[in-house]
Amino acid sequence: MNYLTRRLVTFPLIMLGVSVLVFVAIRMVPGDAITAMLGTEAGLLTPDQRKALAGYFGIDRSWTAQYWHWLLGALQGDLGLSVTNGKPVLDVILSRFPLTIELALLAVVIALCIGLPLGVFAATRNQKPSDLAVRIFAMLGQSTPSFVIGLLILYILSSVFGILPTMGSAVSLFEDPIGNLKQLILPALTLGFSFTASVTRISRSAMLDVLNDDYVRTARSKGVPALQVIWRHALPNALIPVVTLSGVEFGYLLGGAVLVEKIYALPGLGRLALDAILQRDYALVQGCVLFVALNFMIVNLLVDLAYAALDPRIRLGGR
Amino acid sequence: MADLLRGLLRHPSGRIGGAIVALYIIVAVLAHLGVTPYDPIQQFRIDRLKPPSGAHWMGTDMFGRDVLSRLMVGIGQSFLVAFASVGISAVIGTALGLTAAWFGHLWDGVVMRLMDILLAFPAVLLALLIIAVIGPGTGTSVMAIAFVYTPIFTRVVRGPALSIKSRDFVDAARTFGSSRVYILTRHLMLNLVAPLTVQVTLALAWSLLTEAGLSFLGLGTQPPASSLGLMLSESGNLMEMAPWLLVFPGIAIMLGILGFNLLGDALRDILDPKTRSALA
Amino acid sequence: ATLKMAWSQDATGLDPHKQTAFSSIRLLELIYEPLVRLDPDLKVTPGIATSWTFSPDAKTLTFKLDPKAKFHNGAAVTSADVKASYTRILDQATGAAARANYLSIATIDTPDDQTVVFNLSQPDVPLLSAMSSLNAAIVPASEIAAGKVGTSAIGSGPFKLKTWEPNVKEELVANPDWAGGKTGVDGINISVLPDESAILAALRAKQVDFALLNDPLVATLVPNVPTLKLNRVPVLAYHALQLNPSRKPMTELAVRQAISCAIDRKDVLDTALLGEGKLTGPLTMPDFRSNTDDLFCYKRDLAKAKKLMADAGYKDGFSATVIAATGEPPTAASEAQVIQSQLKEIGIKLEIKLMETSVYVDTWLKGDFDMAVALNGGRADPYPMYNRYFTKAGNLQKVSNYIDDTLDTLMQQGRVETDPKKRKEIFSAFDKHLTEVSPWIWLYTGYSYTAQQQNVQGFVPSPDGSLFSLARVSVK
Amino acid sequence: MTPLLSVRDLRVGFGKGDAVKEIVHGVSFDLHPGETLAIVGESGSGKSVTALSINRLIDYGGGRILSGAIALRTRKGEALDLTQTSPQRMEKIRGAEIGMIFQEPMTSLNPVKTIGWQLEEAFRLHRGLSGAAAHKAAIEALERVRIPDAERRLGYYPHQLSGGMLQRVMIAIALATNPRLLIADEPTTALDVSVQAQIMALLAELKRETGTGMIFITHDIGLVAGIADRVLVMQAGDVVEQGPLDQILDAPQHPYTQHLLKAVPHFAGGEAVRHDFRRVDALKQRPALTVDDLTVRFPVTSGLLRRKTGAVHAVESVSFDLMPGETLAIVGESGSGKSTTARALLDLVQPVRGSFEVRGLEGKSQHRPVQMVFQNPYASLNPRLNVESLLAEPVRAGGGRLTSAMRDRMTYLLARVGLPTDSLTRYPHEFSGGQRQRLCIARALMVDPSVLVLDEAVSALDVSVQAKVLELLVDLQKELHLAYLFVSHDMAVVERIAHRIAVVYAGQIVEMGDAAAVLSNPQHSYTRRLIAAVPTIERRRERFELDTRSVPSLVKPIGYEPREASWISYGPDHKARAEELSA
Ligand SMILES: Nc1ncnc2c1ncn2[C@@H]1O[C@H](COP(=O)(O)OP(=O)(O)OP(=O)(O)O)[C@@H](O)[C@H]1O
Ligand SMILES: Nc1ncnc2c1ncn2[C@@H]1O[C@H](COP(=O)(O)OP(=O)(O)OP(=O)(O)O)[C@@H](O)[C@H]1O
Ligand SMILES: [Mg+2]
Ligand SMILES: [Mg+2]
Repeated sequence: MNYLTRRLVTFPLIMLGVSVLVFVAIRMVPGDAITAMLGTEAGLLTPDQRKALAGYFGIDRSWTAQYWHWLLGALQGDLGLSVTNGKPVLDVILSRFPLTIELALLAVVIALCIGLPLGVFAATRNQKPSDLAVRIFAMLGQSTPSFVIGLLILYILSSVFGILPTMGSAVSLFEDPIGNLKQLILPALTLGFSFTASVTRISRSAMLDVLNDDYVRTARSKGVPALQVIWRHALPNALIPVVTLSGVEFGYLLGGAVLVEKIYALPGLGRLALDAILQRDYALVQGCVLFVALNFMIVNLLVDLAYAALDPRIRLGGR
Repeated sequence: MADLLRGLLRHPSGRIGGAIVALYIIVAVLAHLGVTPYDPIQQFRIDRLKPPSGAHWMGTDMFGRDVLSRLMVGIGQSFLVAFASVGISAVIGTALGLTAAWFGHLWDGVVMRLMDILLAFPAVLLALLIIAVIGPGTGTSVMAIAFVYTPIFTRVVRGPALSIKSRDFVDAARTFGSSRVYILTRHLMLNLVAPLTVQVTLALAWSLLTEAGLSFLGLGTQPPASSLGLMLSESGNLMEMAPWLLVFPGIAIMLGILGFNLLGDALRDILDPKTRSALA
Repeated sequence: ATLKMAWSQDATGLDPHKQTAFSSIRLLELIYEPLVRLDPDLKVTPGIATSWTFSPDAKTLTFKLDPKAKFHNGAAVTSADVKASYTRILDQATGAAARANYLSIATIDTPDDQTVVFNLSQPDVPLLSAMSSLNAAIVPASEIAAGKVGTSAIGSGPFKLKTWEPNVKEELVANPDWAGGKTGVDGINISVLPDESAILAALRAKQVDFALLNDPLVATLVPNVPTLKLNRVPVLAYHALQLNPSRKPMTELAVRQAISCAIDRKDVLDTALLGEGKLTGPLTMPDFRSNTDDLFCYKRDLAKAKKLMADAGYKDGFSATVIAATGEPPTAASEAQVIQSQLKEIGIKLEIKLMETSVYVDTWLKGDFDMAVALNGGRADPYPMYNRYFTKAGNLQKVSNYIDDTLDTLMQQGRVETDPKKRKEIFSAFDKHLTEVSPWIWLYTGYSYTAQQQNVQGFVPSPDGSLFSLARVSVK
Repeated sequence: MTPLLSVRDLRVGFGKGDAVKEIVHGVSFDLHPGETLAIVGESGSGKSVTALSINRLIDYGGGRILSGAIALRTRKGEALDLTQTSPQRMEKIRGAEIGMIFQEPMTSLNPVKTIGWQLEEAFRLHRGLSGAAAHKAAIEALERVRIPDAERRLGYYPHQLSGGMLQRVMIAIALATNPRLLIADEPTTALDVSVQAQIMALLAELKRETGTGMIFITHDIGLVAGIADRVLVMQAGDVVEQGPLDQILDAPQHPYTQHLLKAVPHFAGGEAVRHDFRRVDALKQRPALTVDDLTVRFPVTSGLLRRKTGAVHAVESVSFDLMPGETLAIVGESGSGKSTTARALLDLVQPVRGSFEVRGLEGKSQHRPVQMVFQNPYASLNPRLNVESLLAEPVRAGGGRLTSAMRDRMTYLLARVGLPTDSLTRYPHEFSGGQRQRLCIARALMVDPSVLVLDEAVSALDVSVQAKVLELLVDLQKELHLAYLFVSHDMAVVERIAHRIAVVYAGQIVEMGDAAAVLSNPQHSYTRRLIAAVPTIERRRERFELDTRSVPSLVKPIGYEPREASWISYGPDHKARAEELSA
């Protein structure tokens, strides 16, 4: 747990770094909330009008003053007000976040449910035709951009079958679980497609590695039946790299769902962040990035915990 | 080097991956030298949106430009961005990872925390912000992708570097009084070549994908130049009218990524002493 | 019934005085009402006001308000609300975007609850049409006093805003007390589907009854689907290649004219918009539109272009950059590429710089470009449309970077002239002169597209893009 | 009496189809119940492949039995040809009839399962026990292999136990179902001498208790003396000789067996020490190396702020001197601080106290007078550099140039250590283990050192190669008048090369003196224990004692200082530390 506490200590440090980075970066982008809102009409504003609007958007003070103000608020759980939503940033993020996390989780679940058995299967059929087929699938899957898959699915569904997952607003998981699943299954599949492929590959190669390990030989010398050797002895060890990959990937899925959310018109965090950037909603951009970063780190932490659960060498420390 | 090539030729996925990448590089070089069926930016008004035919093997786009010619140039452009960005991030990432592993302590802490910050920052948004600040273009795409990938290289290098650092031959070098630079370059770097090569091919695949994504959002390569991503993006709303505009660049990008992935797999096998003997 | 509607771009805010984005106006005009509004023929028709009169010297403008008009909060719309609204617009601290159009208003009198008198500092005929803008919508005085305009949406229009999740959806419910009568639907649910291909997919799958489309490439696919209907109407907004006459060599009249002659407007239209549009001069409203054959170099004339270039001393051409916004309009990148290829023929090497929309706007406002591919909004009246660019006091002089005495004089005349026939002559001369001096190369106007299921009835498209007639639409 | 196992003309190969490569070329032997057959032979001779073929584990390693028969008489009395048995049937036989122990205890147990789980699994599979019954059986099994506190240890994971402990657990698992045949594939090679002795003792005892037939595989012929009834010698996949223990040890017929017995160092209780150096004569010179009160401690930290909570006292007040031309051997078991002492002399670790002084070779420039040869020759050569770059490194590091004189020296040294002269352009992986170690020696000699530190320099080498490298070292020492600091845990090797011996125990020297004196007349109890643990051919069928004492912890609290040592002298050059009676 020592390691864990050390990680927890670096948390705020990294968050601070991320916050400074996003704060500066978004302000260095040309254009501000005023031009984003008024477009070319912003040119008609008199200097006094402009000043009034800058005050309204809270961008009239120096960067350092803005940052301090924001940081002090953030420390008390107030991430500021979203100027495009007219609501507190935190509320906006929290209303969008469940969808993205569900989408990413679903993608991970799909990837694990398909990829893991497939990879293990391929490993036990090493070099046989079925192994080759799995590997080709995995290779192709990893090589296809998600937006191409998304566009294709959408086009085929709507023009050939005349059906479509619900687009636009989110169907609540709690009010309509079936509808929610219907809405999210395709986007999750799109999002998790290449991830499924990489899980397949990683679990295959991890399994192959593990099957060569000494303790597998020991298990066999004990007379453990072949299937049990795979599931009870080899798999728990082979899971370790799969968990690492899932953690890293889950982090990316959280931040990288933008394209899928755009194609399927899902109101998730990725699109929120993108829209916030386009509309120069500074507080919202900061909030989104910080939130995604926080989640990324929490997921990493969970992966470490999963590691510890899987591997007593980490859980209990060295001898 | 010759060993590596021979190994690749003997490895089944190395052969295929190598062939794809080699083909693409040849195509890119040809396109760069101007050897394309048509001028890739010449617009032929009467030939707008023509499906594939004998004259235009892959059809024409909405400006009447030859898709094949644009694809050839696009492959070159996409590869350029991929190679340049991966090159930059590999060099910077390696330098950072190596020094972090070697000096440890404060420097290690500072570098790795900085990398943690970059890693925690959503990658797509980071790239978008960088491009928005500097303005789009080939150079910017290269920089943005390099920026996003640098922390990954740093991590990939630091781990093995730490373990190599404690290997006996490094200790041996220290007993001779070898200089730091010598140890870093000859002992650490040389032994990192294997993990790095593998990572580089994976990064190339990823970078190809990211370039496509950025161009898809209109923020990568600037028209009328072409890149695979830009071609995909331009085909977006024409998909139903002119599917060939989507299909060919789509296949090209898939194959390219496939090529790098296969190559990476093969290199991993070839450079890993555990599997090398099995292959020989 | 509830109308299910989709669009790709959402409103950016709820304050009618501050919102200028096309997408915001489309939403807010269903909620708020100005004193007057434009009908699909761009004639001024009653809004909150039932009638209006200009004094003969065009220096006072009197409105009679509709006694039935009520805000969503139940309060009647009175002259005090009108005065408060205009006072708010004119107050610099508000930051109202259209303030510049109402600067001639000196004082406002409210003799009774139903009468409002605007006293003008100078004759201003175009003011009436400017007042039809949603940016001059009437909001309750009480809301202004409470500082709540923009956070809640209390208007007097046909629909009330029930929920608004920016960039996701909004729900509108019919306003039973609307002075204009009963609406055809009980409400409108709008979804934001950022990808227009997805909108088409949603229409096909019957998830959406009615949709707004921006991209002509997508719009032209709609008629292929038998269950769908495409509504198409020419709009006032115009596509133009803006030159920057303050930058060498566009400082030279001959160079600008050469560019004008070298550009094949029809070809740009046919390629980038698949022909979906109409060539136009500066004035795009049907009443003022010139026959393009009469305008300078509207037939491509390469020989003339080359000669002009040579005269100006640029026989071998020059290099320049052209900026364009990504996705705004969706065709901008294509237009830039066609123009680039056309100008290459007279030796001008254009480099295209695509920019994210806000970056583009920022650059554009600073006038920091050689050339810009632009889609500029139009007005029902020529004066408010161009006074910002082509009068000496125009507040976008920095963008147009061009003014001459002829333009300024013609604009001032057009402003005070009340006789429609004479106004037409004045602006016809303006049109001709402007295309000849070619600070910009006017190209064409496109269409505004809406797509709908066949069972949606009663929608009348409008050249200003207004969706106001959704108030009359019904779903069978 | 019918044999328990009868192997006839067993041929095993690897690879598929046409590319089959035969590795074992016809092995035949019989094994009777209660008998122990030792298979000896150098690395790669096919011992493991033979063993794995018997329980058909070779199937999973890519190998195939090409021909031959393996007849096993099962518990029920039926004779079974294992080469023809179905995989399902084999699963029933493995574990139940044939138990197996492997070389690497650290990797042979599943790291993510408790040892209790792994033990219970054996009972579950073959005896149908579960729950409390399996648990109880597991405790008994652990107790049988003399693991104290068995109940608690069941909850441990493999990484929480020492190598010796793990090997006992492995034995417990293999014996869980009382198999009639136990195959032990080099079960002690990865272990320390004293631990090795314990395991050997345990195996011998269990064999007596249970009457299992055993196949004991080793490359160390010295080890078989204590346990085997019969010996089978393998070379390159062939059986070159087999017979009863005494016959093989006393009258080996095949030259290879003779070579194994002769060339390989066997401990002789101090009788085989070198006599080519007289310390008395050398004492007139200045010592090549003087070490005084050398102390190395590694801080132990804990908590978030990495507070120092103690220190590993790895080397404690070590003092000695080393004359030119002399070899001082430092012996002791694993973790006693031998390497740390060596590393301190090369500035690889910083001592907290004490000093050392090296007599420089004045007049010769750019030298580092102390050079080191590491234990693992493969790990100490950068695999990506060729021999020329490797040899040039110490010279370059001293600021030297790669001149033709340098190149001449390279060729000279390569020839001197017995490597082909065309080696310069080759890479480390193109050499065998012994050749690589010669390369390391040549590299260390490039700068004319006066002292060579050899840290387990021959431990990783194959027995027969070991002898040759030792020979080379002796020759070089005579020729170049080098002083050797020879770190080793192997008494037999030490006996062959040392002039003097220092025995270290828990970081401290406990006995030091003339090699013959120390080895033949050990005074400190630890030295005696160490010597008693050494297997020799002379100690045939002698009972090993089980000694489970463990080394005291080296971790001491902050501020801990050990007591001043008092020495007792036992001869002109032989002293030992006075012992506390309580121990
Ligand atoms: N899986 C395998 N594939 C191919 N060849 C193998 C395989 N396993 C072992 N060999 C070869 O078989 C030969 C005999 O190996 P084996 O492991 O039996 O030697 P050994 O006598 O046990 O040596 P050691 O003392 O090193 O354990 C070696 O040359 C080895 O290279
Ligand atoms: N860098 C270090 N940090 C902390 N402890 C160390 C370090 N190096 C060695 N030690 C500890 O010092 C003690 C002595 O180690 P050393 O390597 O000198 O033993 P050794 O006698 O050479 O053993 P072996 O025979 O296994 O090589 C051990 O307990 C070891 O764990
Ligand atoms: Mg072996
Ligand atoms: Mg050691």
